[in-house]
Amino acid sequence: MNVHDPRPPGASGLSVRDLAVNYGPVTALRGISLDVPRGAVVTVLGGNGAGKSTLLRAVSGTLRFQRGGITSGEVTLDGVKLSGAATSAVVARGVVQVPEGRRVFARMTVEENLRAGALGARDRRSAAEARERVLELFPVLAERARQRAGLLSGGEQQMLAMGRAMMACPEVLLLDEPTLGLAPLMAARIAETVREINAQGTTVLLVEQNAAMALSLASHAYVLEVGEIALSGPAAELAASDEVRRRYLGVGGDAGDPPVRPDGAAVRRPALSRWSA
Amino acid sequence: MSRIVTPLWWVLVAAGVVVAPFYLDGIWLQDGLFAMAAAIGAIGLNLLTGATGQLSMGHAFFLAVGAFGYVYFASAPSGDGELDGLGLPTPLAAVLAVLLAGVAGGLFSPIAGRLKGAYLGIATLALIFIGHFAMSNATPVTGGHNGRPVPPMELFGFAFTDTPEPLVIAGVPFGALERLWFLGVVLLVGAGLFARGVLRGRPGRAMNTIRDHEIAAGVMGVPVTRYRAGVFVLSSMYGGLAGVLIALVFRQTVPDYFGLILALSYLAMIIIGGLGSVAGAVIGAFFVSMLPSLFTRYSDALPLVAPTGQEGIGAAEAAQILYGLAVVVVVLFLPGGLFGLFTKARLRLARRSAPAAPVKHALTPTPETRN
Amino acid sequence: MSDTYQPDGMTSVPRLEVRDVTVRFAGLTALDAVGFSVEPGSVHAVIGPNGAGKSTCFNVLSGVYRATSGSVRFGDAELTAMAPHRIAGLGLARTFQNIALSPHLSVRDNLMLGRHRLTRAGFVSAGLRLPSARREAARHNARVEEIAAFVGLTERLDVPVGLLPYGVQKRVELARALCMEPRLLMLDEPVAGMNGGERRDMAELITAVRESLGISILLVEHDMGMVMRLADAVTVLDFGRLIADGPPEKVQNDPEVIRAYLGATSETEEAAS
Amino acid sequence: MSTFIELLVGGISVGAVYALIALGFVVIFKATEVVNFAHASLLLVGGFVIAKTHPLVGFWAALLLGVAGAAALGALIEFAVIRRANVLSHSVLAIVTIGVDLILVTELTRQIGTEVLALGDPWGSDVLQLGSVNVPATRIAALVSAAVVITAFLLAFKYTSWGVAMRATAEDSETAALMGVRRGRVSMGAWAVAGALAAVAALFMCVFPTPGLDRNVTAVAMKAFPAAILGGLDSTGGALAGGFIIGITESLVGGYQEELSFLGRGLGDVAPFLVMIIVLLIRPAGLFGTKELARV
Amino acid sequence: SEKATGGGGSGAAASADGVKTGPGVTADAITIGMITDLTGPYASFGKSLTNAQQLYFEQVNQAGGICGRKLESIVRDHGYDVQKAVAAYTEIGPKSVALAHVVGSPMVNAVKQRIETDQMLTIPQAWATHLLGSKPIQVTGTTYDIDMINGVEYLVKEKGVKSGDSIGHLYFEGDYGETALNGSKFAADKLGLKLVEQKIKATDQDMTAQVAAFKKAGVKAILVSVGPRQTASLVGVALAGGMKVPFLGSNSAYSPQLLPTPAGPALLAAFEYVTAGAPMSSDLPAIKKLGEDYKAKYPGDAVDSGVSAGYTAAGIVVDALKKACEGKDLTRAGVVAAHRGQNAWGEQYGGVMDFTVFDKPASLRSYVVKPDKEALGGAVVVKEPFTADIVKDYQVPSGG
Ligand SMILES: Nc1ncnc2c1ncn2[C@@H]1O[C@H](COP(=O)(O)OP(=O)(O)OP(=O)(O)O)[C@@H](O)[C@H]1O
Ligand SMILES: Nc1ncnc2c1ncn2[C@@H]1O[C@H](COP(=O)(O)OP(=O)(O)OP(=O)(O)O)[C@@H](O)[C@H]1O
Ligand SMILES: [Mg+2]
Ligand SMILES: [Mg+2]
Repeated sequence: MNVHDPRPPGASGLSVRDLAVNYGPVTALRGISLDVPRGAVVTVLGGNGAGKSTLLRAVSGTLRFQRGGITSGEVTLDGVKLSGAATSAVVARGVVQVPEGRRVFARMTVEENLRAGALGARDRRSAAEARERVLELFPVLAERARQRAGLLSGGEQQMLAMGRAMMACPEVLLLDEPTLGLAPLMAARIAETVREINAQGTTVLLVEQNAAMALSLASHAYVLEVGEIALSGPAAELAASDEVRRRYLGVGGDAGDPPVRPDGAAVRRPALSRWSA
Repeated sequence: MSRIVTPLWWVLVAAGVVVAPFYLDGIWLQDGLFAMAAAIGAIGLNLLTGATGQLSMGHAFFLAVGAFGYVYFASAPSGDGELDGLGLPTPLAAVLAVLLAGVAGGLFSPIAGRLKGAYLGIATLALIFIGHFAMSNATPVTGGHNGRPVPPMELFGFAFTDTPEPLVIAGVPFGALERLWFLGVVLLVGAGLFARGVLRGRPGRAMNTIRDHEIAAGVMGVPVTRYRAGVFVLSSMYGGLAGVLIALVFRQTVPDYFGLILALSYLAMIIIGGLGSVAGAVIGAFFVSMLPSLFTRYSDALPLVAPTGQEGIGAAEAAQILYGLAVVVVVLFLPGGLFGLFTKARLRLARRSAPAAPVKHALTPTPETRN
Repeated sequence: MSDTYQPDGMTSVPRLEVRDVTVRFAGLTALDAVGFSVEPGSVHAVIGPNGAGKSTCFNVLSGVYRATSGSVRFGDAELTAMAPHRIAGLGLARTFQNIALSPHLSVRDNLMLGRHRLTRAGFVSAGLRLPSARREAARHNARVEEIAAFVGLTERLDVPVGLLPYGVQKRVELARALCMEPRLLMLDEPVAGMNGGERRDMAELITAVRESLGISILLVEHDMGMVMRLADAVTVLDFGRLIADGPPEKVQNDPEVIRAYLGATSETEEAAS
Repeated sequence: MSTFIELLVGGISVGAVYALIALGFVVIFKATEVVNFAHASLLLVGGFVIAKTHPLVGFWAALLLGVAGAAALGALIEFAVIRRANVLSHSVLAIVTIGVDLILVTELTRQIGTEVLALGDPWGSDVLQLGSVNVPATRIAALVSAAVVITAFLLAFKYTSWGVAMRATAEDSETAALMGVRRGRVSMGAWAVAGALAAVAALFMCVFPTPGLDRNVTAVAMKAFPAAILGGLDSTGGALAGGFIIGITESLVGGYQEELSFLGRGLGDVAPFLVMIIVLLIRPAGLFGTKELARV
Repeated sequence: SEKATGGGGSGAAASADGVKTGPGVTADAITIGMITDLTGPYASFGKSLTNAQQLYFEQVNQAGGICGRKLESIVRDHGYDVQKAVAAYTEIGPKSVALAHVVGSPMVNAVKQRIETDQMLTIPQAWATHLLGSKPIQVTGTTYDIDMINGVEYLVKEKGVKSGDSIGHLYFEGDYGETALNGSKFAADKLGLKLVEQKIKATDQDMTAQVAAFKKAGVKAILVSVGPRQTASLVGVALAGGMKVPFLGSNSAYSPQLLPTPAGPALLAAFEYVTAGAPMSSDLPAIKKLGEDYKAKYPGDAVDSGVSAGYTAAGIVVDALKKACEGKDLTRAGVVAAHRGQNAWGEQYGGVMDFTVFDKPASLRSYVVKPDKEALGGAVVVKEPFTADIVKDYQVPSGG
């Protein structure tokens, strides 16, 4: 397993080189390099706060909304620089992100949310096609077309967020924890969808806590830890690694095991007595 | 290090406050008193708008209730029967006036408890207009458009007036302003400490949570509607107290004064000073209420400001523009207000003087009140 | 975990009885005559597909939504007509599916808010800093520190919540609910967005809560592994209707549950191994 | 009876002017969720430009200039202030607009001085005889303009992607950016539109039967607040309804002042606010506003 | 400090030339204050007042000053804000011997108590009866009610209004409107007229509803005690709606700035107003000279009623000072006493005032004036000063 295996630069696809990102005084990423070749599914794993979302923000140019910024390095798509461009310009190049935490437009209806997604679409016909595909994939969105998105259940909102991004017919799809809060069946459906979208030619960069699912979808995987790439390699290889299995896959964690903190240390928990006063 | 510096700093401030009346001209004392009254009102508004996230544009109404309430309770009915009054002892009248302002706030609680954001803001705007209507119609109480004279406060036989017997302390004649100065200081300090206690205690946490997440507050056991109404009442009482003090300084209350401009200036104060904190409200109040007089008095020394009566931007206009600008600049560049700037500077100083000491987390006290 | 588990102060933890609860929104029945009961001191899971009505059920129990019909009894108290803060007063505490903390307040202050129902200081006593208010604050602060230590937040007590990572914020949510000294603790997707290690940690924490406090826990979670491991009983909802109810093993093999919720096999895990 | 009708018609015609102002609030509120207290200064700028330029270029060109000027100022406020304050709560942003208003109104009133400026409109003091009722021609023009403009906005919000983009940006500008929306353009556009509307409203506020533009014009803008709130701050149709309700209330209460004198003098000024309070007690989001949603 | 010595304090002292002096008077200067509006709604009026008074003081200084002292003025702008006015008084009060003008009756009211304590001769630029009855406060000329009584009689005698008719009165809330209303009520009662009242606020702009109400009542004439803009709207709407009645205003209801606006023609056609002061176009020599001097000193500034009002008020203060100088008492009380000793002041300005009583207006005579585009100050005399017969029965309410 190589710690670094950068592909030759200039290849087609999304490429991140030596990226460092700060939020004010906080450094969230440093020295990140990774590649998402056209047509591939690449996944990024990592604990809470490792910097996964930050990475996606750097690609789609939304860091400034969080008062963050790229301090060094660059992001390119097919060799052309993306970093530094406005978000709308990034979208115009076909790079679309499903943000973390759904972020549906709560006061707009489901239908209007989908229309908002199509704002970035390049032509009307493809938007109509995309809409059909989305509704087929998530029939509940058709049923609730006139409901305000803020009233959807958590999982329904997640579907809407996904569907909304698909309305723009993206070439590169950035997914930030798309199965968060989804029922197993629905998570499987999302996995299926990702596979399908990818089969139709969309490149996918997937950030996921459900490592099992992510590794099953991806061809290549990176593991982020506190802002740096700790591991990377072909997905199958990582899935087989004990370290990854223990930390991210949640397998073999029987109730009797000592609990583990993200940093791997065992926890010694003080007892809590009942309150009497 | 700061353990010695902080008390020292306070001792200096206290000394300054005590000797001020011996050195400052009446006009400075009067400005200072207006600023103190404004600070009391602003603290109240900050409890509501800053800490609880409830926008109010009608704060001036409660100042009016306090001012006219005091006058009505304290004055004897006028000889010609045109003006009513209860002729109560003045301290009692002041307390009653503050309570009256609280009652007025309570009457508004069906609105204040249920609305929020822009809707509450504009609903409270109605108070200004309704207040004006009431004040100009309830002539026997308010004296109508002309207002009515304010009976001076009298505490244990000590009157806060220029007359009758000239009181001279250390060669300085102690008139109404000098005497009121100390009353103002006591009221402001009391009001500030009380608000700080509220903010740092159980009610403050509940208020902040209502601001940040109303539903969560309810589920955690906070009666949201009742709390909102309660804070509105409390903030009205602060308004009322500020009104009483302003009346005492004015010596004549005039309805016109308690208008929209006044209400908006209170919002400007808490924004400029810093939302949600007592010190912020006080700093903002002094800034906004002292600015115009500073400009007027030093217009000849200031560039761009024309002395009274000459062409160009007059002092009053310059002050208006500057405080408009201050609101904008503070919001754009100093999310914690002037108070935030002050704490930041102090932190930096502390860091410099004791580089090894761990620096506490400083999150600018800007409330995120999008919900 | 066996059903015979008897916490020491069990008498004080009443049974929660949900009967025929129906919730309708415009043109939509989110809960349709749902009924189940949570035995004192047990961990009861509610599962179901997205939009099945799990959070709605929590919202009814905590008073955020009003049920269109039906009844919810907690011991002798009827909850359906109560305002949220009254329900909180009975000792029902919950966490939120989407974090609902005050980002600018410190962890300590967020936890102290959990003590709201247990404390008395009002505007006057807090404003005047009466000795009673101070004593109260000190006493409850000590308990907050105890709970923070239990949940593993001691070092973060004075950090504004907004600066903490997601996983830690989730623990603050739990700690805040614990600070209410609940008799029934409701957790809405406590491990969503966490990785394997963090999930195990949270599961262990929930077990510890139940063991040391003996309170009832109502749990909504999509992580079936966790549900199976923790729950004494499971209720399954689908489209607002109850489709299964019983011990985990039984529910897990219910064909209806497999069809609506679990899917034929858990294929992703298979693929990964 | 004819007095009643005359007052009613008068109220509707004044209401049209309030509706135009209220629509400006609504547009900005929909686009940025900010209550724009600086709207008064947009009015003042629009009117000022028209007043100063009509002797030189004629009324219609002056109107265009006024509209352009106010639109430019609106865009400038968005660009220089609102956009840069994106992390703050909307209440705070509302207070910022008060600050902006203070600056602009102070400077503009200084410019206007104590003059009363004529706007050079073609209607003059013409009065139309509708049965027994006299209606100033300017008011008919205001009514027609308001109807046209408000219908146009209703349609635009519903059917164009501009409306969707605007609302998406208002709610969550970061996510809207992820949809390819150019945030700056959308909200700047909204502010510019609001400015343009303000200029039109200023025109109708300052022509007959009022004597012309002067520094007090901004006070009238205050009455558009209850109009906007009453209709629902996020409802285009609500602005129209609110404008009419306020206009009619004010006109009737003013006209029957004698009969209502037992309630106190000067009721006409508070009546709009009283109506607003009553509506808010029953419908906290206004007549047509969308209820604040909450779920957890 | 200066404060400890009581700098400018209240104690009177005799200076080297044997003249008793107090605050505002030093060995070589006399300071006179003005609290005015330069940025608020009455800015142009305030400016004219200030200019005219400074002109007057300059002329006095050129003629050698008073008591061997130069006159100095100290001006503060309140922008029509009560708090600023109070602050201004606190600031310049202790330095002034008298206030040559204070704009706004709410502002005067706010400092009335202190004016009385300080015995500060003050000339308010407002004509409400509420300001009467205070020894140091000198309201110039008539009050609004007297003007209205004179005006109503004028309507009956010369404009065809008959007993039994209705007349309307549009007035501002507050002192100004209510004082005027007192007069119109009295006169209507005396002359058998029915009075239809309409009260508005200074922020109201559109008088359509009020016109409708007057029309409904079938009024034969309308009295106007509001601001110039409201006057313009009222007259414009009424004429456009075919209501052909005379309009008669109080002196504050008109401003020449309205003439170039679309309302101009209507005002020229049907509006007149009643005032105690001679208009600037009058051919009294003193006024003519003032017009010339003013234009020479302030060539760019408009000439309006503030010029003569300010100049006259300055004259009152200066004459009081002169008389006080003769009595060798330039303390504030001395100045007030000297002032109150005059019973026929101001013949040269077109109206004689009696300063010896202070619970009654100083004069009962009013001009009727009408707008005129060409005239200096935008108005010409229609009727020379007169006093209505019914005024003698009128009991002036005073503020006490
Ligand atoms: N707006 C922000 N301001 C300051 N620091 C931030 C901000 N957003 C994230 N961070 C910090 O940057 C680091 C990386 O955060 P990021 O959200 O990218 O993590 P993540 O891997 O996506 O975690 P999660 O699994 O919880 O989503 C964390 O330490 C976080 O605290
Ligand atoms: N306030 C509301 N108004 C209208 N519909 C609502 C409201 N709250 C919930 N719903 C609807 O009720 C249904 C149940 O929602 P609920 O949030 O209870 O689902 P859930 O079981 O928690 O799903 P998830 O696992 O995705 O969180 C959903 O279809 C949702 O759209
Ligand atoms: Mg993330
Ligand atoms: Mg849910």
